[in-house]
Amino acid sequence: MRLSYSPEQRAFRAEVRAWMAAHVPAAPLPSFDASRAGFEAHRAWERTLSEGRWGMVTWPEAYGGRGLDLIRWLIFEEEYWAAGAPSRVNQNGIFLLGPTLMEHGSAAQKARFLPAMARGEEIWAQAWSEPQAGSDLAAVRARAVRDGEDYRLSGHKIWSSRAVFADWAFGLFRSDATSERHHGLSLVLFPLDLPGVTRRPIRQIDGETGFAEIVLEDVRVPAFNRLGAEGEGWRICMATAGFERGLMLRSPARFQAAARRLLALCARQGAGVAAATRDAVVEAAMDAEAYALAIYAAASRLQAGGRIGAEASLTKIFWSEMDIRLRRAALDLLGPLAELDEGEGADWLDGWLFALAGPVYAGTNEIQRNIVAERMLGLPKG
Amino acid sequence: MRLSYSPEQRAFRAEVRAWMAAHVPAAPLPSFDASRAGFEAHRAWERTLSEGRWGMVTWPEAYGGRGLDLIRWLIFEEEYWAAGAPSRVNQNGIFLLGPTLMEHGSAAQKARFLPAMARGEEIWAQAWSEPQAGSDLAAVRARAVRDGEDYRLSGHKIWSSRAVFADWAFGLFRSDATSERHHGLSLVLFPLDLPGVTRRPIRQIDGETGFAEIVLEDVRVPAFNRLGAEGEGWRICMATAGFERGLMLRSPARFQAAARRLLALCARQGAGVAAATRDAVVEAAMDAEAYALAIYAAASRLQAGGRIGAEASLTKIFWSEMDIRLRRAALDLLGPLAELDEGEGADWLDGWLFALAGPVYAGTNEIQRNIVAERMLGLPKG
Amino acid sequence: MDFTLSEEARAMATAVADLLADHCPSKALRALLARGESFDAGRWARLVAMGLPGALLPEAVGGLGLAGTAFAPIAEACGAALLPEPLVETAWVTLPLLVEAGAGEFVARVLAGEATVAIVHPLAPLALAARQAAAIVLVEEDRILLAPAATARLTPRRSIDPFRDLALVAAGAGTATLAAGAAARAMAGRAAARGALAAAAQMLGLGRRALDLAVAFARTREQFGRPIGSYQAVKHHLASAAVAIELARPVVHAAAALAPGAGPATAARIAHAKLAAGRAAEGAARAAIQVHGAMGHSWEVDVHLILKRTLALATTWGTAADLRATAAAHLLAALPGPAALFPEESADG
Amino acid sequence: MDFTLSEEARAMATAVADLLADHCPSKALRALLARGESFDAGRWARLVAMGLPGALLPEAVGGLGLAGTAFAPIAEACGAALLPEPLVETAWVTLPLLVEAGAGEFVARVLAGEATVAIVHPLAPLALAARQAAAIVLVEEDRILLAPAATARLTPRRSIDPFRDLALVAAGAGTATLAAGAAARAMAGRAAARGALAAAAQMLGLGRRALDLAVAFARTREQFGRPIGSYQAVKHHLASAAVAIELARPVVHAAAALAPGAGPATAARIAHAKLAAGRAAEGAARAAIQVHGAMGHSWEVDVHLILKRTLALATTWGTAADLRATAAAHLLAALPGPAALFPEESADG
Repeated sequence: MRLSYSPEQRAFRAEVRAWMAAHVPAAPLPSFDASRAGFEAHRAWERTLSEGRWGMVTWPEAYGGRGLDLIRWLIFEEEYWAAGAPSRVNQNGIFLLGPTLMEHGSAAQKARFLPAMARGEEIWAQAWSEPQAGSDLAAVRARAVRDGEDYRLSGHKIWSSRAVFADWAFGLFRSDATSERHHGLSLVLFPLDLPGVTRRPIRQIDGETGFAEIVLEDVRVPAFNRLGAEGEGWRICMATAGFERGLMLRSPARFQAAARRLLALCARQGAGVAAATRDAVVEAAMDAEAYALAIYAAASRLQAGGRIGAEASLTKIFWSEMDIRLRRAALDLLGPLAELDEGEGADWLDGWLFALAGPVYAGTNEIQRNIVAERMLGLPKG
Repeated sequence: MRLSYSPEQRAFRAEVRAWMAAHVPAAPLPSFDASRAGFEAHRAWERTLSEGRWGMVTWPEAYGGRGLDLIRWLIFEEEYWAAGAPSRVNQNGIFLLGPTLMEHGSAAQKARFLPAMARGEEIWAQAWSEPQAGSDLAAVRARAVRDGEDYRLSGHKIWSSRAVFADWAFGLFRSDATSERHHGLSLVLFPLDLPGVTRRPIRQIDGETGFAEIVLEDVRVPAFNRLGAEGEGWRICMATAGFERGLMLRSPARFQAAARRLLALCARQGAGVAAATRDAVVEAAMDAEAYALAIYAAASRLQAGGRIGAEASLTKIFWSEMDIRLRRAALDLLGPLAELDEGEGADWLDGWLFALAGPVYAGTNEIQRNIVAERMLGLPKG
Repeated sequence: MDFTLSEEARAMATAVADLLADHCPSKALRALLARGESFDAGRWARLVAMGLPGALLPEAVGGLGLAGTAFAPIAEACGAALLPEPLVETAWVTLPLLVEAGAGEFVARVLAGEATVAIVHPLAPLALAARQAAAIVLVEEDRILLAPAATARLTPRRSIDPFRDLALVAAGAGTATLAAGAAARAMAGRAAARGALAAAAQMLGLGRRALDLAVAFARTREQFGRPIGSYQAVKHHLASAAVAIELARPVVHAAAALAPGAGPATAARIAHAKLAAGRAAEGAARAAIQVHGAMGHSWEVDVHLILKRTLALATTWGTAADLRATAAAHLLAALPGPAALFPEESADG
Repeated sequence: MDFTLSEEARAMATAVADLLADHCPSKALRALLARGESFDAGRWARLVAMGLPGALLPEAVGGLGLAGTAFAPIAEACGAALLPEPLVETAWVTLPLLVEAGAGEFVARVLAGEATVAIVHPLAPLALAARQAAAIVLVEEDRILLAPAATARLTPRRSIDPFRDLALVAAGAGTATLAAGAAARAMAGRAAARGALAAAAQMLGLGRRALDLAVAFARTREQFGRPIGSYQAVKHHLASAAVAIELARPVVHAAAALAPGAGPATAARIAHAKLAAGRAAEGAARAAIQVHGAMGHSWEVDVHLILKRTLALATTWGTAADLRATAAAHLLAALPGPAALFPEESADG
């Protein structure tokens, strides 16, 4: 165990810091979920990142990355969030689909999709849920009917993040009409501007449209767009595709940066802060550190040849609940002005509302607790 | 709504206070679960109470009570606990069995059992659980075989509180050998000194023996000892026998008295108390008040002709969780001496350990939450 | 000692709930929002016609003379309905203050439905619905002013609750001083206590509404082939929310029975009521969001409106930290004895 | 940067766990209690034979020279085994303090198994296992003393943990002053930090043990015709306990990597470690009690022993309030930057 950075790691940090200082937009970009302009501003930022080869530092150089290890990814993220750099509009692509493509895609698929993803030329939406399939992801009804070299897609997807403005989406389709539950599903990628694709924005709790419904009516895509073998979609999606799928979903650096802003807000208010509020602030900051330490430890184990299993459920429960406490502590600090959706307060309010979704998305915390209980602790199903 | 005491209620309070001041033992009695001597000292206290007609103020005068209403019972309890009077060794009798006897017993049964209970001549143990029937109370295996005018009881009861030293016990027995679950059960009362009754003390977490196992081997009792009709035991036990069964189990005054001691401990420590600890103390004191107010409200509704249903589950969840926070706050106040099982600290430690049993006994809080969800909120069973 | 609601109070609360069911359903709220508004004059007129803005005023000045305990269920109903108009604040805080301060003429105009009035207080520093108001009561450190809206400068501020039209207020010409010095401070203290009560009672209703929505959803929404409400995790979330709400209600009712400003025991009980109701409402809103899953984060389901109103009410008229300090000051000094559950402080105490 | 345990450290921790499995099973603990004792000389001799009391001392003075990170899993194993003998305190707190204070001769006797030593510190004011000890280190406000047991007056105090033999200590004749003034204060501070680490690592083990017992019980105990571990409520209790434990462990390991007393960032991390481990252990113990039902309140099931040890460790060597204040002082002053997760304070900082 050596819990200090090497000179090379320090140099890397300095390089990231310098680049960010030179490139991060001075003013925050408009939200990518609120308008096309905001979306395109974030796409431009993805391009800028990609030009600096900072899009995905862990990806191979051939796909626009730097082939770096996970510790450096953590260092990169720390500097990225500390610099106040924009949220990643292409996170569905680079964190969710990218690693799966890397593991299960053909050479031709990788060449087709990964570089365009890295350069922000194609921004991805996810299309996991259907109206009757929320936590029960296997209750897929959307169909992919084979027709020569193509599939014809039909069905109804919902809660597709980024789908209002994104270029492409990926989702599970029932390619075997006689199958049930998680059998006979295929993972298919499809452009969102094809004939037969209708997108209906869903207005969220914060008034923005980060989600959409996608209705597919006989949409024709080449079989090339199927990732992995036909009928293997469930296995491919559920297999933990290493660190990225399991742990990159919420970068610890994002919470550490939020904790730093929270501490600063508390420190600025000085001695007037009630002790209970101060304690909540400090607890939240410690929790953010705990999550970061857990991820450093997991990254170290992975680099030493370990694997990540139900551990990802464990950390997901922790960060999602911590995030709510962290944002709520800020609202306590803001006191009778906490409801103001303006200025600094607005960021905390938005963060709080978004945090409240944390225990729901990416598998509800109820499902995650079942997973921890059954797969880590060995309790019986039931 | 009139939230103040009438002159008569004030006078009653004064009367209780004066009697308690004159009669409550100056030094605490030794525990009734630790030794025969302690048990008998508490029996003597029950006798003293009964001589003052303070045993059960709500019972009819014919059975040793005063026929008072529930508000006066609450006032009585406030003064009882504030005076530091002893815990009630016969609580299984007066709070659990008594109301059921009052409702379902024959005149002869009432005359036989209630006055002796009120005078402390017969102290009661409960015998609900069996080794395979904890939360699942209907999984009763103990049998009552009819034999002429008698029943022959056999089986194994466990976690019988007070059974080490008590005189009598009550429990459910399968009187129909072919029945299953909650059918075919009868509620039978039996003396603990009969041939064939073996009691094995169970040592508790605090080192005392508040519980026992009871093994019954062909124990003969008259059919007179059956309460209610044969096979009706489950219905009789589960029916909420009004306020006593539903809400008397944990008198609010007990928590209010504990909260007062907690506040005093905190106040004595003065400005040195950490704000978070002070907040925990104050929250606990407020919770004790909330519980008391809820019980006053329930008592008022009952007196106005209302009924208590799943509400008892709701308040049970609240008091049992509040009790733990209350005792734990005291341990926070005691700091590095909290582990000392001596002097004032010992009371708080004992209280804490006992409180930890609160979410378990009288129906686990998991069961209670099921009841609230299904019976109050109307969520589906499953 | 009688801790049940009188027949009359129950009937009144039912009448208000019925009116709100007809005139403040979710659809009406959505329509108001769509028009970019947050005050429905027609609905306000109906509330005025029932005499509700003057519910807590003595009959001598044209009020209904209701006790706080009788108004609490009405305020709860207003909270549950997400009523956008500031009825509860007007009835429980602003008009009683104006009556105390001798502004009877202006009160009469409000009761007649000719005017509305907003309030600014150190614990609620932004006026609610000031744009509609004929005047704004400004409670300052040491004085109480009545500022005509015509000359006041309003700077709009945006609340997370789309129905809370907030503004910073600077008084202009024609502003009258209603009280100053010790009298003003005492009135300000009573107004703070009334504001906390108003918020507490509304939050109780918000919590109940959140719970009702979640229960209805959990009974019908199926996952893995059965209603999600049959899963123990969902049941226990909602049962815990019910416990918090049902144990907060008696505290709110007991607090509403007291004379605001009567003394430290009263102040502690009112603080307790707002703390308990706020925690219950926020917990219920969060449970409802969790149970609704992704639906809970959509604009079209009302749960987020409940959450936002709750946040606003929880942080104005006393933050949790303020309230805990108030309760602590009394409880640690008084060590309340066995008869102290129902404080009997004189209204001047 | 490498956050994995070395092969050697892993092997050492396994060896200790094996030894404890053989020599500190529940049965042995129960037998000790039945004899009215809380110190097993035979077991201590085995621990001494492995060199464990000197685990953290430099090899130059006869220690094993282990790093804190290598000793943390050993301490965790001792916690999990409910080891009654004060090995962790001796190795992590008392002997390092004696070495610092130049009491090398006495240290050698402890390492040789000829003597044991107890400690009193403002944060742990009662000496543990002082009756066996040859001497007691008394850390006072401004000086550090070594009191021979022969002349010290011990007043036994009763802990809720039946294995914690506590005593108030008054030094007698022959007491030596090891340090005074600023040097003593610095040593006392480092001892406090080491004490917090020792408690934190043991509590991790206690939490894990509680969870293991609860899981084993929940897998076999049936109610309503199926194992209670198949009920979602039980699953979720235990999953929450697992989350707290697994997220506390990296904090404890990161804290153990630091030089106690190195500076405010180190102090904050150590405080965090004890807070997180304490919360996790107490939560797991309570979950285990709840899952065990009535069995959890019986003397014969080990859960109560875990709960009691946890309470003792949670309240000595810094209460939660102390620890939060320590963390707050650093975090609010430093607003740690993006590179600050692994503090690099000099040992003299």
